Amino acid sequence: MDIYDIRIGEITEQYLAVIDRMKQLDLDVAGEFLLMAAQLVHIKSRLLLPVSDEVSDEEGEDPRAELVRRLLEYQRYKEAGSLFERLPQLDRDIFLNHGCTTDIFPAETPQDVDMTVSVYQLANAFHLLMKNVKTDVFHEVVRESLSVADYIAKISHRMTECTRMAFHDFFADSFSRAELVVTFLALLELIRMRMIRIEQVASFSEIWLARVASTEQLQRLYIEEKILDYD
Amino acid sequence: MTELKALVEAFLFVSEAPLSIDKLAELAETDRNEIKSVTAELMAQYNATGHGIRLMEVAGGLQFRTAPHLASGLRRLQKERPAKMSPAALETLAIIAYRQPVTRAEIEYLRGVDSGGVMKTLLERNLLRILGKKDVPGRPLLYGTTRFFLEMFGLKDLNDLPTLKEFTALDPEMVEALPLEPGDQ
Amino acid sequence: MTELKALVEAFLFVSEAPLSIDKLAELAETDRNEIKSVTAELMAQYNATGHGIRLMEVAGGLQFRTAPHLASGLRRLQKERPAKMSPAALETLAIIAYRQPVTRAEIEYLRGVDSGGVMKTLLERNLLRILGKKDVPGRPLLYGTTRFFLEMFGLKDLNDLPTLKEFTALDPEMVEALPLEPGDQ
Repeated sequence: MDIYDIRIGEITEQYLAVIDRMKQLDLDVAGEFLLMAAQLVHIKSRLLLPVSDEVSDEEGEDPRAELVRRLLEYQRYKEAGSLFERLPQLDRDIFLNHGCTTDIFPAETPQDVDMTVSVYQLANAFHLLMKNVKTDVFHEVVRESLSVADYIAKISHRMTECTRMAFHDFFADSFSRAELVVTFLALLELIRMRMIRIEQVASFSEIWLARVASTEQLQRLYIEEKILDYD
Repeated sequence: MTELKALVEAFLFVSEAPLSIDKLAELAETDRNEIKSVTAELMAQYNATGHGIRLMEVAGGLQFRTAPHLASGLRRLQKERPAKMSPAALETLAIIAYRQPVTRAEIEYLRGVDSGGVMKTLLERNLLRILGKKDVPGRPLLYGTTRFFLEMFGLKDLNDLPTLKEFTALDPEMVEALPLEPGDQ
Repeated sequence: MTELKALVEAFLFVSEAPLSIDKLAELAETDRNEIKSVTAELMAQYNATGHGIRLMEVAGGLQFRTAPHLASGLRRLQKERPAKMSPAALETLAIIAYRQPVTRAEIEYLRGVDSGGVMKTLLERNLLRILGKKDVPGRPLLYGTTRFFLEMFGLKDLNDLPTLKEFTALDPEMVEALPLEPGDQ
């Protein structure tokens, strides 16, 4: 189908048919299709109504324009993708030297300077490690050092590095139940002490923790964690 | 001069990554102009017909690579075929290459489908990198392409990406076929 | 003939191990005599003065190698080589980045192996710093990451590190593999 000439009825029917099949299998996918279908039906309803200047002013841009723009842009990248496919690719069409050797290299050990590692690799290393740590081992570690004071110190430390953090960022996915509870208690304590504040834009949206205290006040908490003595 | 040319040739031959003019000047302990004239000579020499090796400008530097027309013959040396990139992976890579820095939500908005799996594969192949977080609520991760992406496709830099067809340059007849004008043109 | 020479040159360039005349004949799908004459030409060409690379006969076949007289100059490149971070170093750095402040004992508990050597290297590379002492018996040192760590990974602050939740969001299977779900709903 030509994307410049959207035959609304046809697409709508196709999408509705797809939804029929998909919604039994995958709610998320069905949701995406539903959104698209709703957009299309909206477009169609606009087409059926007489065009009046007032209405178009109120409703702003033609919804079709947004869809056309999106589809056209998507098509550009799809073409770029096949363009990439045709470019000579390393290890498929073009090859690098693996053979040339010098006899001197193994003699010296490499010194520091830039290391080739990305944030992704770092995060992945931690993720894999946490995934592989056995839950029982984990509980043991946690029980040893778990105190609200420790977690107040940890959170204070993190809050000195930025002014606002998402609530869920404090809870690593790998936290044990005990760790989750202690982290939560620590957050409550910090709020009670008016060191941080809770913010939320709408019900069920992300909860944000904003720094209220100065960096120095938080640092004191972190350094003098023993004073709190919650154990 | 011949000595410098030999040294630069050897540096380029041995280095795992492309070497920039600046880097070569530093390594050879000479100035950039000398390096420029020597590398120009080497390029002219290797890129003449008859050689199976070319000196190419890639990812901000110079690198020896095999000539593209030998691809099918050279594949016989390969023990295993490299994993072929799926159309989904290429398309996602294209969106990220042209629009970086970009969030996953923006990619999925364009593609209309979940792209987490594809992006993970591209990250693992070192074609993508995390650039930081976008300064909007939720702080989503921002993605961009790596230096290896440039090496993989033999691009000098991001400006060397193939030019995209302009989607604003619509066929006038097609524009007329739209009863309602988009507000932005 | 020129085409065969280019192909043989490229084979020798790409191959990790030296290639024998027999092997080259097999790869180029031609007979030994043709290979012999082509390799003789290549050797004459490369081994002429002025080249930084030589085509040499070594055990088992032919191989490109840098000219011996360039050894001292080439050593400078060796020092510049980007050091690859070992998986052990990466893992240790990851634990410290995400869990700081953290003690050596806590790191070793998670990794299950002695980590003193790795931590020493990371300290020497200015990626780690000592934050203080933990107020528990023995007063063990607490470790965290440095400003240089942020620079190296291009992060504005520690909050820029992807959270595990964002990270695993790329792959639905990964999320399911995690034993405990955080209170994110």
